Amino acid sequence: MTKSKDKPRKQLLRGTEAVGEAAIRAGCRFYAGYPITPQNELPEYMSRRMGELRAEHPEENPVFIQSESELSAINMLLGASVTGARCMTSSSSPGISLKQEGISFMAGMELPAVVVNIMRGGPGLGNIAPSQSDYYQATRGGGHGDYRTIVLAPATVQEMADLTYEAFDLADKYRNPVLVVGDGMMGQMMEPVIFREDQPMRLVAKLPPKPWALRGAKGRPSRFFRSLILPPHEMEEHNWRLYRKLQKIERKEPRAELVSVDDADFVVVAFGTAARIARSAVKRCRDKGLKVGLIRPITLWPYPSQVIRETADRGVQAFLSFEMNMGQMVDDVRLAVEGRAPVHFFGRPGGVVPTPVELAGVIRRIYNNPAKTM
Amino acid sequence: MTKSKDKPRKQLLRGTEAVGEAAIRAGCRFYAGYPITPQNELPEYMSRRMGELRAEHPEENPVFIQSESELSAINMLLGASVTGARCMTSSSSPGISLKQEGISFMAGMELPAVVVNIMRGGPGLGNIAPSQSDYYQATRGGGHGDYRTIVLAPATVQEMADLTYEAFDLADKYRNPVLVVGDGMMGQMMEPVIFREDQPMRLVAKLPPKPWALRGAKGRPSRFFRSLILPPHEMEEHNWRLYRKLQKIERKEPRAELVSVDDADFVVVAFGTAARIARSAVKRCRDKGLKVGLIRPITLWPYPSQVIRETADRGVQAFLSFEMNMGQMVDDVRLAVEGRAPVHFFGRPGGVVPTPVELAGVIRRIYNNPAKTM
Amino acid sequence: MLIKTLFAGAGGQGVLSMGYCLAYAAMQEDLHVTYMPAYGAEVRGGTANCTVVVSDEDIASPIASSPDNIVILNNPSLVRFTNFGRPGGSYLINSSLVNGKLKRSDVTSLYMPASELAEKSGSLRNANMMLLGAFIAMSGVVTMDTMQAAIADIFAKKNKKVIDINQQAVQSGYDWAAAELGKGRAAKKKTAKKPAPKARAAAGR
Amino acid sequence: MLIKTLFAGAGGQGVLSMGYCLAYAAMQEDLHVTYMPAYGAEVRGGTANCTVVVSDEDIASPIASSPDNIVILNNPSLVRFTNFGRPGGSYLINSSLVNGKLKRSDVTSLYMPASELAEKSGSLRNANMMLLGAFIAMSGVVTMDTMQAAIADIFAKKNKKVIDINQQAVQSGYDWAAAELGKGRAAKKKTAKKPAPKARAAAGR
Amino acid sequence: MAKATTSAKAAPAKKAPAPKAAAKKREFPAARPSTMKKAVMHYCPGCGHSVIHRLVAEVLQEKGLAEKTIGVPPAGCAVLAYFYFDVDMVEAAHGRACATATGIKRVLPNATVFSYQGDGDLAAIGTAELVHSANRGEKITVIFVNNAVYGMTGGQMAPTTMLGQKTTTSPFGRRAEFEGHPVRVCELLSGLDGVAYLERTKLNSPAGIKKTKKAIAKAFDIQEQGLGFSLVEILSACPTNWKMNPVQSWEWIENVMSKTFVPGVYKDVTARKDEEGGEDAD
Amino acid sequence: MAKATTSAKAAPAKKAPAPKAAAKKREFPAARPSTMKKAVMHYCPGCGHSVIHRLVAEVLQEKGLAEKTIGVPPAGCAVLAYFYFDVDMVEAAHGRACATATGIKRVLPNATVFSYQGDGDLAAIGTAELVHSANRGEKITVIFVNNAVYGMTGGQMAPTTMLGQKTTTSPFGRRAEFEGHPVRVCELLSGLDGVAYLERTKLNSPAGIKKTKKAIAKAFDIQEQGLGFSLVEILSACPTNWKMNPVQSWEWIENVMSKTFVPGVYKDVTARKDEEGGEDAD
Amino acid sequence: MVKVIIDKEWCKGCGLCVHVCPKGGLQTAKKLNEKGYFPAEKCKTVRCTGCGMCMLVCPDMAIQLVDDDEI
Amino acid sequence: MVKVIIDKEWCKGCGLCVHVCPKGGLQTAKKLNEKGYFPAEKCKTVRCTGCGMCMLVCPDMAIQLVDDDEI
Ligand SMILES: Cc1ncc(C[n+]2csc(CCOP(=O)(O)OP(=O)(O)O)c2C)c(N)n1
Ligand SMILES: Cc1ncc(C[n+]2csc(CCOP(=O)(O)OP(=O)(O)O)c2C)c(N)n1
Ligand code: SF4
Ligand code: SF4
Ligand code: SF4
Ligand code: SF4
Ligand code: SF4
Ligand code: SF4
Ligand SMILES: [Mg+2]
Ligand SMILES: [Mg+2]
Repeated sequence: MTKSKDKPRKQLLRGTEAVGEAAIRAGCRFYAGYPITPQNELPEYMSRRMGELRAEHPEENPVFIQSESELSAINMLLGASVTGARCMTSSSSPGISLKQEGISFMAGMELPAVVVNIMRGGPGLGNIAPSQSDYYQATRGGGHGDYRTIVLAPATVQEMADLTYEAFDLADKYRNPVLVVGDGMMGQMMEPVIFREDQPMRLVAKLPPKPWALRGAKGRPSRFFRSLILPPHEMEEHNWRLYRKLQKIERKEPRAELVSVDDADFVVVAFGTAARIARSAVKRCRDKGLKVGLIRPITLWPYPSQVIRETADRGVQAFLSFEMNMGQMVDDVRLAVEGRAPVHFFGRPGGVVPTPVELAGVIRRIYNNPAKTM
Repeated sequence: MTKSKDKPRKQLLRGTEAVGEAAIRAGCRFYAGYPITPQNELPEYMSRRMGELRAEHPEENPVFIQSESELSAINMLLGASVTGARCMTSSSSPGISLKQEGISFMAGMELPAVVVNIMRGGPGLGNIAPSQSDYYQATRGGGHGDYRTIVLAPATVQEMADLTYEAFDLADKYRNPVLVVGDGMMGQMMEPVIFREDQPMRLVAKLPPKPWALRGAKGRPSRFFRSLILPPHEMEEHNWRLYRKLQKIERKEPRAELVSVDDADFVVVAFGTAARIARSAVKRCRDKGLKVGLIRPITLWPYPSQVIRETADRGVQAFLSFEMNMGQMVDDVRLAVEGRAPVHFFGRPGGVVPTPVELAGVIRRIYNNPAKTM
Repeated sequence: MLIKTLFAGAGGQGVLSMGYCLAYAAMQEDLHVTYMPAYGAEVRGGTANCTVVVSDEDIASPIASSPDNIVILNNPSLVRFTNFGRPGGSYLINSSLVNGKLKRSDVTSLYMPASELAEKSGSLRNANMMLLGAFIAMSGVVTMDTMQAAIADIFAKKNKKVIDINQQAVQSGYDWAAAELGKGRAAKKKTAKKPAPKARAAAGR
Repeated sequence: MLIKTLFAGAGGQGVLSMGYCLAYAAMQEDLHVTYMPAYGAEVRGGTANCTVVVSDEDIASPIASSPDNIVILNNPSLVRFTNFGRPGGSYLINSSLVNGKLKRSDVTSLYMPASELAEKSGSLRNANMMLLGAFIAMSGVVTMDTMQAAIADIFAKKNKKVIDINQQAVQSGYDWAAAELGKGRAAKKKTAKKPAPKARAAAGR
Repeated sequence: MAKATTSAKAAPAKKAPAPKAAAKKREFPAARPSTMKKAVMHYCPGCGHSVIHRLVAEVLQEKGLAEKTIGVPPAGCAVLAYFYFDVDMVEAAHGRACATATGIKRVLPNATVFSYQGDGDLAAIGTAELVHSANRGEKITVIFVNNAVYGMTGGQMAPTTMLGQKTTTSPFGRRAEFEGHPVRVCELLSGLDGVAYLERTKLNSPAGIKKTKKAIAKAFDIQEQGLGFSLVEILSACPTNWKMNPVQSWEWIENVMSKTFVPGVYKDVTARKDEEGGEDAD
Repeated sequence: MAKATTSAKAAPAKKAPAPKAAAKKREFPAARPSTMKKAVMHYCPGCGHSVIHRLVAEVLQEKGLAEKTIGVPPAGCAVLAYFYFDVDMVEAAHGRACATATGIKRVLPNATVFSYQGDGDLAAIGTAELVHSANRGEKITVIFVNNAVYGMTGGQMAPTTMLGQKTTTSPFGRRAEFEGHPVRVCELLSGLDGVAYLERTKLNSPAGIKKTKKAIAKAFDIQEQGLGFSLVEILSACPTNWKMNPVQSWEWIENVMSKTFVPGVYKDVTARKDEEGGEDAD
Repeated sequence: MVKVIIDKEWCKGCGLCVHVCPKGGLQTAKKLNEKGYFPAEKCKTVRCTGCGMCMLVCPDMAIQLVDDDEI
Repeated sequence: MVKVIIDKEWCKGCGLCVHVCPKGGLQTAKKLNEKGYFPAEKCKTVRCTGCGMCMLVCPDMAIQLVDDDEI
């Protein structure tokens, strides 16, 4: 579709397509996944693009596999990743649950990968409407063991592209799985997208080498990857090593967008689709003279706690965590605020997308009575 | 082994056996599971006991299935539970990750079940030494969607029995999956156990009826169980209904043991195996004149936040969350304390079990400088 | 300026293309735009619809609970969306495929026998593009120039003939509607003040 | 009072039964007790060991980084656990199956040719019970009466003969050790002050 | 008064709606067995699922099994089957219907338990559960709807997609080299000892529909007799994702699908040896 | 100077440790191929895994494949195989070795990729991955060690456990009625088109060991030729969990296991039709 | 005499009944039903034998055979 | 002449070599090795033919054949 030589131009892309195209540009040459609504267009896009690429660049050996299940997909990724290939899988909530064991393995083995979750409503089969109810799973590691994944939460289709492109670099840099989370709205919606000059098509040959990769032991001693480390002291050492890496990520990578926060005495915190609603609601409130601001976490892990804490220290009257679920991120807001101000929650689960008007009403109510948590 | 007619007597039981025997006594007649260390003795015990029971009480139709995988086991449970049978599965960390989708389904469908996780070190295959690194997964719902499971954390083999016995009642009462979490130490260790008179062997015929169960539509209209609810408003309504149930559980079921907390100006929070170490360390500190107390959460969800908050309000100088992981429950302690006092963390991941002496040293260090968080 | 338009019809009627063309054209005018298909993929059915939101500011939500404009291509859609449009908004209806009229008086409505017109003009498959042209005449969300350029862009990979056919269909729909509206209050619209530079008010407000 | 004992040998030598019997007996004396097998199930190997902790208070951990007593049934265990016992603690060693002596002087050690004694007394399989008897003589963690009752209980489902054999083996081990210790400092132990009612100090401290 | 002649035999009408005075007013559609609810199905025009639902419901009615039946619909186009079948039902997670059915049947050995699964559900993500419940000889009946695509999610490649068939995830057609050959489920399972009955039919003609119903009836008989695992694989049209009209779909089943998926009885423990296996004359 | 005669042919000793002056001092054990590390294996006395490791390593050495090989050990007793094989290796999650191997091979089509899996790993939890990688014809080699139990976790019932066999989770013996018959993997896979080579051997005699090595060599040949999926199933002793001594274990393989799991070539796309299938004379 | 009745509101216009009628007795209507499908209808000119094929194949149970004599 | 050498510290005493030797040329030692196994050893009295069976079956590669002539 887009050739790497093209100079930046606007395209009208679906969220899932933006993710797919950004992945291809970032040098992803291995995709394995399994259909599930509302992200089917992503594997569909990849099946086509990998095929086209195979014709254009056979030496890049692009691979698309529709695996027999989500479990199989994530474990195929493990294999692809260990060879050094940039790789991606995608799914939606139930399918992401099935990948938890594999994600834990990859984190334990320090293997990079990009995992896209176009969330749907849950629990169970739930529905396919926009929802943010996998926040806990994404940010706490739904799998077992001490690990975290970087979690990126785009709020526009442009960001779906930008953050996916970046996700591959982050994954490689930290040798850790990176999650990109959206919802049915982010995945299905089309918006204008520009691939910037600093986001060129990257050919595999030009990607930074991965000296740790396994490609056969020619010319060097053989080596291996594992997550089984039986002696507790060795396992502990390994865990602390991972921990220090995670701490580094926590120091370096938290990211948030701040909208009219400087003089705000009330701050809404929201990500992804909810942040779009919130942005509009905040504007409405400002128009009415209410000093309301918005903090939009772009990384859900590492969480931008510091900026929230600093905002709280500046004397904000109250915070409102606004989520399309029953209250999950509110924990992180509370942990950041740590009692400095009341933290309120407003959310709607199940795929109901509140309107800016509705949210503005909630904001106004709390604004007038900030101390009382609901 | 133990007949229901026996009057209470001490038995020396392994943690996993205590769980198994308590389950049988509680009327569990369906077990499906897959081997994984360090909980293999539980399916082994169940295979034997269900067989014995089938001979003694064929009318109870006890079922043991070694399933082809953990995934299959949890979905067999879904089937068994929907018929009204009391049912249990067990596994250890990686296997529990594989069950997350199924647990989410059962929570969404309001189906009771008892799931035992004898945690091991992670991430990945990790090791089989005692570890508490699945705290997040257990308490936040490692699966997708808005749901929670009740999480019970025994600290003695006696409690393994008591809490398992109770888990079945809780599961039925709230129609929600209940997790019992231990670790290799809790699972493998033997201690004296007494089944009390109020924990008799319960025959299926005498269990409270489950009018909602599916057993064929004879004499009533047919009905069905599902978690797919496509219209967002219906899904939202369903979610809020679940939410109200969860709130009720949060009000009614938090449980903790308090050890010399009354006059403490420093409180350690620890559960399970870590709480055993902590109890001993606290005693050491008390012996040396340090006013240290211990709060041992017995339910990890609902978390005993209130008692911690009240303790904080009483003017405790500092809290220490002590865990056999890299710091997970500390979030809940912080959320409970909300800035009222500094919350410290000490943990050892990977299966290293700190000694009471080591922990007492840590306590002393913080005790003398409570404001400085590490 | 914030204009939300819903296109609704049966699968295969080209409803999604209509929305896509509109969104593409709006993008070319450097407006903020979102295009959102209704994805009911977990339930089968013959209906399709999509929503296009055009604005000169950030767009909160690409879905609309009460769209300004609704374009209806068949009878089931008319039934389903009768009460959906915002009071004061407008309906454009393919009268060839609906039974009767819209049972509302608080909205502007225009009935276009698009299927018949299309069939007459050569191919039933052009009905959607004719409706799109009519919609532009009615709403002025984008200019016809932009739309014609957008169509050339969108079908650039196909042959010239495809472009021509579509451009002609859009134009003929536009002309039909301009004439039709001219009979009524089209003139009024043409002089309506534009709320923001580069943005055009929805017709019929 | 807090006494930690490790039993170590090869799989099949009955190491786990020894620990179980001790723990069971301690339970019958209403002491706090934990029994913990080393579970190396993810790695195969011929060795087996278990730890029994007995106390008059809550027991923190059922595993021991430096046990008070160590009972060694074979040579690999001797190699592995030579530096494991706490200084001042005691070792009981099946001298039939080890090469040489313990290379430590800060612990009490008793060498019992248990396999030979057992073989002579009728069956090699009794070696573990004889060592258990000797251990009781040496450590006094529980009384012989309790232990004999415990064995009767534990093997209650088997036939009388099994109980007899095991009880006799424990007794003969006890007698052997009592005699052996009598030669040295056994007398001293007998009069040692008990640290708590119902609890007995570890021998050799 | 008009007498309704349905394709279902008159069944003991225990659960029929209370006889109305308005019996004279014909109620449509009355071709519906009493084991089906009176609901418009969400399936596309000409979809095989609709017919298969009716056939299963007719068999349950005719054999008087409805009141002790528990059905397990999958994630797939048939996920809403509980809106149509008037028997107890429980939704399974995608691919796990056989496990869930196992759980039910083990607790209620006298119940009639069936799972209803698509090819993605059964032959991709559910492979392990299928093979092992078949191997254990679970006394359940599997209605396996093979439509050569993932219907519900929009026509992606299934394990049963034909070589060369273009789908949304095999845009260049399925290639043996990369995607492998279509998976033949009956053939795969036929060697497992726990399997009592396996038949493949094609739902693309009145005769095929009748034959399918017979196969379904036989499968439930096998279950009632406790002989083991039974499965009926039905080649079924998905006009929407095949991008054909229903009549073309029927032809495609005949000319393409049934060449790879040869209809016939693949296992029948009640048959004499010489009757079994191979393609049967249709 | 003593000349070591190993059962491995002299191989291009590219990766052999730098020739030591101490060559005169015999180093034990020298029967070891250069593709194995000099480490004591953790396997129990008489365990089949030990021998199978050596055979695979010998084949890799003899064919000169070691430097382009990536091995995928499972969760199972062989989880630590990377401590023994001197080739690149990556641990798979339990049951997922075929998926992981697929990921590797697709990225590196010229690499030699093998998975090494136990019966629990491959035939229970890994069923779906096995069937589908076989069906896709992934050009990988699976070394399938069938020891009729879950070795690592302590001898629980496996899909391949014999009828009547007592294990820790089938304390009354495996019953066909509840647990089903032993799963025969070669038979199950033989109908899949992507499969190029399937052989079952028994590792309970010098002849069986030689035959096993030949089968392994053949499987790797098939992979190198890009013909499709290859798998060698090896009946292998687990004396510990069978509660037998190694010699008794060998006899049990002969007298019990190999009656259900009949050795032979089950598929060989390079063979002429008449050579293939059935039991071969040993 | 047996007679075919088609409920046009249940019909989804799949055309299978039209396809199978051995007599060519059914056709697709020109007018949409409420759901937006062109339903099947009887040809006025052809004589139905009551063979029941159409009812058997109808996915949506929109066809029924009734015994005319009894009306 | 070919000769068998057994490294008793690598031997785990499985007894398979003893079992397969066609000459009965191997036996289990009476003395434990460091690991606690009774290793295999050569019978002093029997003549080994160098057939290599023992080496072939030894799981732990504790057996090696060497050409005695060249020592
Ligand atoms: C774990 C999980 N993965 C994926 C899905 C999405 N999904 C729903 S149905 C389906 C496949 C449907 O295909 P098939 O089983 O062939 O049934 P059909 O719709 O064709 O009848 C998929 C992939 C899901 N619901 N859950
Ligand atoms: C998801 C998961 N489930 C279970 C286990 C535990 N486990 C490790 S190995 C194994 C089975 C070993 O049996 P097999 O595959 O036959 O190999 P063997 O040890 O017999 O060679 C099991 C169940 C695990 N590691 N991960
Ligand atoms: S998509 Fe296919 S299978 Fe699904 S309802 Fe439509 S025709 Fe039937
Ligand atoms: S348990 Fe069995 S398979 Fe595992 S190492 Fe021991 S003998 Fe081998
Ligand atoms: S009953 Fe037979 S003849 Fe009559 S319309 Fe139906 S198919 Fe045609
Ligand atoms: S078969 Fe049924 S649904 Fe199809 S056209 Fe005929 S009446 Fe309508
Ligand atoms: S080489 Fe042959 S004869 Fe010699 S010891 Fe070994 S098996 Fe026996
Ligand atoms: S075969 Fe090897 S390990 Fe076994 S006894 Fe002989 S030398 Fe020792
Ligand atoms: Mg399908
Ligand atoms: Mg095995």
